[in-house]
Amino acid sequence: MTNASKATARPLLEVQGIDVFYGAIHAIHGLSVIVNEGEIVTLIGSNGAGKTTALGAISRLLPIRSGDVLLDGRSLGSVPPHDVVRLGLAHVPERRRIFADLTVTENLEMGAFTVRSTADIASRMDEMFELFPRLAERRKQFGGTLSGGEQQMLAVARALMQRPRILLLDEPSMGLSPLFVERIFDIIETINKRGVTILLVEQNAHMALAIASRGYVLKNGMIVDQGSGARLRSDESIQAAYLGAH
Amino acid sequence: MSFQLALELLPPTLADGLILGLLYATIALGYTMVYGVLGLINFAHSEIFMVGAVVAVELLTYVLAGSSLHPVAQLVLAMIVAAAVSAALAGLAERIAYRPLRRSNAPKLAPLITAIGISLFLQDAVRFVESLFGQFIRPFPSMPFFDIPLPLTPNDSVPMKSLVILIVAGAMLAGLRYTVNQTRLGKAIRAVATDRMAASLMGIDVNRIVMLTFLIGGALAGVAGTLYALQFGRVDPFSGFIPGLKAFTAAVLGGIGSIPGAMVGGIVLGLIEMLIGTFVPILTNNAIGTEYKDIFAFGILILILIFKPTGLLGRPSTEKV
Amino acid sequence: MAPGFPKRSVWLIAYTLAVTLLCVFVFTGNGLIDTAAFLALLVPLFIASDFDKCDPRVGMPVFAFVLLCALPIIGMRNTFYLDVAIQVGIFAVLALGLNIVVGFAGLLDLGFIAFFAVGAYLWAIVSSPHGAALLGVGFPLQGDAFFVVAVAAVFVAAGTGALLGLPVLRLKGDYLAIVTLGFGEVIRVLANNLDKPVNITNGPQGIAAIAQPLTEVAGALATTTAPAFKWQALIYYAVVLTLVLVAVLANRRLDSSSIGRSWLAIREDEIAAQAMGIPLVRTKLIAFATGAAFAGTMGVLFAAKQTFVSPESFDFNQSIGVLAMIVLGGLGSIRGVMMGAGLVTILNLQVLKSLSAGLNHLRATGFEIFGWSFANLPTQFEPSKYERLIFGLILIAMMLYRPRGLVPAQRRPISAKNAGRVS
Amino acid sequence: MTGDLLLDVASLRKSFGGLTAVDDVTLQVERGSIVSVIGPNGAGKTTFFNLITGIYRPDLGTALLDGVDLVGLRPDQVAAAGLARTFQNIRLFAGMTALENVLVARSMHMRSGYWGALFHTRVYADQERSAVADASELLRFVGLAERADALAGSLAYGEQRRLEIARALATKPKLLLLDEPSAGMNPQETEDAKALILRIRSELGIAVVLIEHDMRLVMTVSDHIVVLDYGRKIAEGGADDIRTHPKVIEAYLGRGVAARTATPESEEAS
Amino acid sequence: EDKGTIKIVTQSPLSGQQSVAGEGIMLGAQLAVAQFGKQLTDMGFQLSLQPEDDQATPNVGVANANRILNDPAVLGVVGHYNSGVAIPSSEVYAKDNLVMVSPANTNPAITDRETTRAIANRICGRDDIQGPAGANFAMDTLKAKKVYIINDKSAYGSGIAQTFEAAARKNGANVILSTGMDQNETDFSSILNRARVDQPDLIYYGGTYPQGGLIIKQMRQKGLKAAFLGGDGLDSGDLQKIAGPENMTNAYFTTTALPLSQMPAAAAFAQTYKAKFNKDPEVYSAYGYDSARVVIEAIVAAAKAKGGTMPSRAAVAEAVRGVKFDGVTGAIAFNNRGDIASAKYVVIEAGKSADANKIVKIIDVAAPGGS
Ligand SMILES: Nc1ncnc2c1ncn2[C@@H]1O[C@H](COP(=O)(O)OP(=O)(O)OP(=O)(O)O)[C@@H](O)[C@H]1O
Ligand SMILES: Nc1ncnc2c1ncn2[C@@H]1O[C@H](COP(=O)(O)OP(=O)(O)OP(=O)(O)O)[C@@H](O)[C@H]1O
Ligand SMILES: CC(C)C[C@H](N)C(=O)O
Ligand SMILES: [Mg+2]
Ligand SMILES: [Mg+2]
Repeated sequence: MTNASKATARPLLEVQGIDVFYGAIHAIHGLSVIVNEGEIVTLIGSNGAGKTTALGAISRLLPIRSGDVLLDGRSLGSVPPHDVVRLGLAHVPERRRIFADLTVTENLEMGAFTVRSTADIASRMDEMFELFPRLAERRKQFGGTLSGGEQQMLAVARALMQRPRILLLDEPSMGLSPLFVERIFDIIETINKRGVTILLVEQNAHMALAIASRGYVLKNGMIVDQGSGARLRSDESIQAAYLGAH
Repeated sequence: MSFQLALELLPPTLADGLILGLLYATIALGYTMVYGVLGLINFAHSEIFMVGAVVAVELLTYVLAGSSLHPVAQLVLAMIVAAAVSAALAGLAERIAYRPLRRSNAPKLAPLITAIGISLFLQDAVRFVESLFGQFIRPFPSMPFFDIPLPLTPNDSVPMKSLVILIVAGAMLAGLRYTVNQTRLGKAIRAVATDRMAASLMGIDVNRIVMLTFLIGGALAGVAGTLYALQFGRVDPFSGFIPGLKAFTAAVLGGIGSIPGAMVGGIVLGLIEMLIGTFVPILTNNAIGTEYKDIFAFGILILILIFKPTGLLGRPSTEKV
Repeated sequence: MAPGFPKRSVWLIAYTLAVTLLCVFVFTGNGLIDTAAFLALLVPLFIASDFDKCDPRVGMPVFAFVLLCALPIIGMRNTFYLDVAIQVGIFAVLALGLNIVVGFAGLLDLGFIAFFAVGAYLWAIVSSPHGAALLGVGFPLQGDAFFVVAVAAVFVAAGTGALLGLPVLRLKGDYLAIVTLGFGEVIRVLANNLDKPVNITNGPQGIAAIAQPLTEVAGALATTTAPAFKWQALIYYAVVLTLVLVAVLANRRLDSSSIGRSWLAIREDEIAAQAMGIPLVRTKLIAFATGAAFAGTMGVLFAAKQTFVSPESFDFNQSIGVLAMIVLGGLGSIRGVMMGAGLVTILNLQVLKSLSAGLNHLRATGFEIFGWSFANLPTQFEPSKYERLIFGLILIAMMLYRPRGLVPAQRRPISAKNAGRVS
Repeated sequence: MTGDLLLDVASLRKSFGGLTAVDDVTLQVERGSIVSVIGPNGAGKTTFFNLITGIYRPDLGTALLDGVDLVGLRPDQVAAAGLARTFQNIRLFAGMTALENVLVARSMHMRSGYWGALFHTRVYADQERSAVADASELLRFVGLAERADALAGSLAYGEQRRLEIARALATKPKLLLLDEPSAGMNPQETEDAKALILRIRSELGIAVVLIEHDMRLVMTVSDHIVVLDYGRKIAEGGADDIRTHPKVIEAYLGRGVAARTATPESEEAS
Repeated sequence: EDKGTIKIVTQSPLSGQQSVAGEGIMLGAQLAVAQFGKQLTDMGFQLSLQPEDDQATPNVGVANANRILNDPAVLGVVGHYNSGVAIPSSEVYAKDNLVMVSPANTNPAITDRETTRAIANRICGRDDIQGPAGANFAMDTLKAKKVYIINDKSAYGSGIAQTFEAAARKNGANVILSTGMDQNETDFSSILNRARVDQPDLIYYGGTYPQGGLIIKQMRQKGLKAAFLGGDGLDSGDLQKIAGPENMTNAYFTTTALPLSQMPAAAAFAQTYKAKFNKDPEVYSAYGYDSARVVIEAIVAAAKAKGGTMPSRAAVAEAVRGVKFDGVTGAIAFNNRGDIASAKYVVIEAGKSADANKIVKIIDVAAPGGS
């Protein structure tokens, strides 16, 4: 199921030895990650390993103490957070962060904030409603009153509205029904096939490793292992630690 | 009270109440927009309003007085400059006193203190500058055009200025409503208001939007200041306080953060104040005088909030458990 | 805590003694030198009260020495400093009361001074000739009834707080703020207007000739160098000191108790707090009433000390002033809140005044700097006219410099050992 | 179902505007049992919790906990009646330490709160000490002993989930409602969560109602499973009934999951 | 030789809306110190004037008073502007017999309280005469029957309005409305709309000129032709500026101060004032000037009585009651309660500008109750 073969070797995102702190707490130690154009790369690790922190640092939500993040060879160090989107990087954050006081439609419009053509926005929105029919049913509802899973769909859809080149996903399957978990992984693969590079953080490590070309294993803010999805999936110690007893 | 008396008093009272309410509404918008975006009560807004009023009066008195421009043109010119100055000041306040606090993750109330600091500073700074040129209590120059009576009822009239205020304030409010509901800017403002971090993830420059919010609110305050001076005839460095307080009250009454709410709240408050000020002494045969109008106004406010805890037009929070 | 006495302690003690002696011998009456000396005496208070950095075995005695010895001695030489200390004390207790409401429970109260007014008018009415005319036989109460009324004020103010709180505490955040603001204004306007039809508050004229407690004692102690009014001030100082102590104790104990945690929980997340079994309105009401009780008691003291109350003393700016103290000091931090109260009060009463008096002096004497004489200062630059402008700038600067307050609040980890054991 | 009825919910209904989020749902929980509520996203599961915990008021229906009518009670009264819960979107007191979070939930059981604290009575001090001891014990129970003094907001997502459970347990409930406790946990951690849920029943004797999308967890711990779709109950029964129930597969599980969770593990649940 | 420092303090609002008047008092006092201080410096004392800002707020005034009280060099206070501030502050001065000479406080309570009997003095008139004087004028000269009374809810404004109302009712006036209107309000339309129906003959205002001017302006703009009358709070050159000259018809006020232009000694005063401060004197500048002079004269007398050494505060307070001179504002001498022995009460018809003010009537009345 891997599409590693499809990936060109050109690195789209390069994380070069970054350190991230929360006050005095050293949450990420010299993290280096490379995501090549067209790849799906996954970060796995237990609770508190630093996955969310890593994504936050990449999309410039969190300050980096040292090290650098390159997008397409260009350092993001001096790019203000809101301009990262314009460079083609979208981030579906932990806890979804949807706009509670805006309707589903408005939330999606916000996702396409950088787009000016209304026709373009409309067509993208139709596309999203197709991918997430549940959202279509809830168009006029305020984001804040959606069910947990509906919010999760909205968060993903909103990021996709940006038509990013690279998408950072923080636990996109969280709170989704089993049927929809499968669906969301299908969606991830689909958009990846359409050329979107993906950096995926998932607790559902089984499925994440199944669709990923490569994976990194994070522990206490450090990378302790990396390799192809298939290799990691079959690694016994990883199975024991992250994939459950069997 | 005779029915006849009430009939005679009602039209001018409503007219004056409406004008007062529109002024409150225009100021209240500045509070509500900043509140909506930052959750911050910008207590310095009343002084920003005051500066606008002072600037307009100065211009009309010393610069435009001799010109051959039509009084309305003079007023509009003064208003534009006042709006610009007030907007600049509001922007400056945001840049100097609020933004640094946001960055350092200060508690929600911290900007309240810098706001008070700005208020005190502006009051005395304006007093200083004004007293360099004479007294700091500034009367609105006499412009007979604005006093031309317009018939309201067969035996009652309102001055021209009431019409002018109605039109200008009404237009400002309508324009703002359009901007916030229909434009990209408006959408960005609403996004920033709900979740700053998420807005930034959408590619919205949060600081820029916040700044724009202050600029718009400041400009409205400048306009309101000009109209206020026109209506009541006097400004001084301390005349921002009361209207500011009232406008803030109006914003809450309407539902803080809600733009139509600020408008409705302002108008309701203006009407309540005027009606109570006029009719309560009559109804109680002077036992309760006009001085009680604030008690009634706040009493009504409290009642409304008890039954409608998020103000007249404020939506209940959409947070889902 | 440090095991031995660190070297800093020696310095602290030496400094305290030196400044005290200097104050006692150098004090001239008024002016910049005295202000500086007085401020220098406050430094040990600041250091000694920080038990994290300063060994309490040294800190406590130094603290007690300054409050119980040095300040009273200096205060008797110049009662203004006693008066400053009393004012600081009054505002410190007010701030501690508001701290419970805003700092602990997170309820923004913009009309806090109303409860202060309730206490002040309570004492004013029962102990003045004006009140006697209103209440009839048995009034006015003698000055010594002060202590009884002060205790009664705790309940009267708490009751007022509860009465207001009951309908409005369901309101969220800033809606509550505006309602309390309105309530504060209502109380002030009532005080200003209740001179007719029945004259209760004497309206804008205010109530004068309010009785003071323990006047016989002050009278008996009077000598030519220390006239009765100085002893009276000392009595107030003692009363205030006691009340501050009580207030601090109450704040600390409540903060670290289950009710304190409930307040914090409500502040953090009302829904979750409720789901964990915390009754929302009742818990908020307790905060509101407790804060009000603090203010009410201080109101009684304020009225007695001023011997005059009028509505102007209780306007919105006063409420904002107390709020400024607690935010400036550090919301929720007891030590910070008290420092905020001290800082704002001393700044306003003394530092700014001394500054403008100093500048004025320079002007009067024609002091020259770089060949430019202060005598040329135009009247627009009259320094005493710009105290509030400078105060405004100081507020901004301090907040920018210390956004979380002078002494930011810190959650202290509770360990099984020190649980339930707060002094 | 036999035995001792703890929670008895009948014909519960709630609409939001035109949408009926919970439609005539009936549910019974026996003392000492673990019941799961599953269903597609937006089926009304969380709303169901909100209805019986006093967050929303049902339009119709009754809910009795041990004979106490829960309808119309405030959330704190519901908690006092012995019903505790966690939230799908974690709602911790972020600025308080983990230990304090748990202690807050103990307030309800502390007498002599206000005056005791003010006058520092012996009873109060003893209570406070035992509360801290209990709370620490609960933190140990969920595996957060080391994080006792960390601010709740600084914990990682999975840790926060466990802290929420500890906090809910501190109210000494008869019945615990868990809304997706394993969301954000990897399979290994989910195993731990499963063990935790079982220990809540076996060691603390507390019955549990579980909302969960992780079928492996649901199928292995539940005595009884209720399935909602569009607010209505479409199926209920034991794990095996549900796994094979065509409507459930259609609306919720999908064929893949149904197949994957078909391993005979359900014995573990007992 | 140096016999020590003597300070005279002025307490008046130096910030806030009333700071114009407050500054006038302070500058007047400064001029007096400059002109008459020589007597003291010649005796070997250092003399200085210490201006204090009471912010027109009782709390601030009292706090200042406490500070001043503890500066032994301070022997006298010139102040305040607002009766509401002077009353509580003088309670503090009385604790240590520090004398207060008020340039402007007309409220009866200033000198009527037992507690401050020894130290409170004023060189202006009293509202229990000024109010009735206004009422008499309104009834007799203006022939007003239907009357509106508004006060600004300050100690001063409500006090004078009360005395006016009582006297007016006694004279048979029909008081249709008597109401307060907070001093910060700028919108009088709720009252004036009603006046358009009631058509009173007179609107009386107990308050100060910033609002008084506005009432006149808003009255005339609403087409109300009724007479307007107020007390000394309206006595300011800015009244006309705020009301607008075109609106200044049928407007009067009573005051206890002759217009400067009418005072013989005032021309020279105004000239030196202007030369020194580069601005025209305010109405109360001359009163600040004379008040400070009272204090200086009293200190001189007390010092002389003590053989040229530093006098005690009590002695200065006592000496004030013996001071007599012809000041800019008229003959200065006190009765045993601290009231000026004989005050002038002047009714003025306000003109299009302050210079066009016309004196309608001058009444000389001895303060009641004193001797
Ligand atoms: N705001 C914060 N303040 C302090 N520490 C934090 C903060 N947020 C996270 N941490 C700490 O940083 C570390 C990494 O947390 P992070 O949220 O990145 O983990 P994660 O891998 O995403 O875990 P999960 O799977 O539970 O989401 C954890 O130890 C956490 O306690
Ligand atoms: N306050 C509300 N206002 C309007 N609609 C609401 C509100 N609360 C819930 N809903 C709607 O009711 C339906 C049920 O929501 P609920 O949160 O109970 O779903 P759920 O079964 O918990 O789903 P999930 O598994 O995704 O968490 C959803 O469609 C949701 O959008
Ligand atoms: C000038 C006036 C406003 C002062 C007034 N006579 C008073 O006693 O307060
Ligand atoms: Mg995470
Ligand atoms: Mg749910």
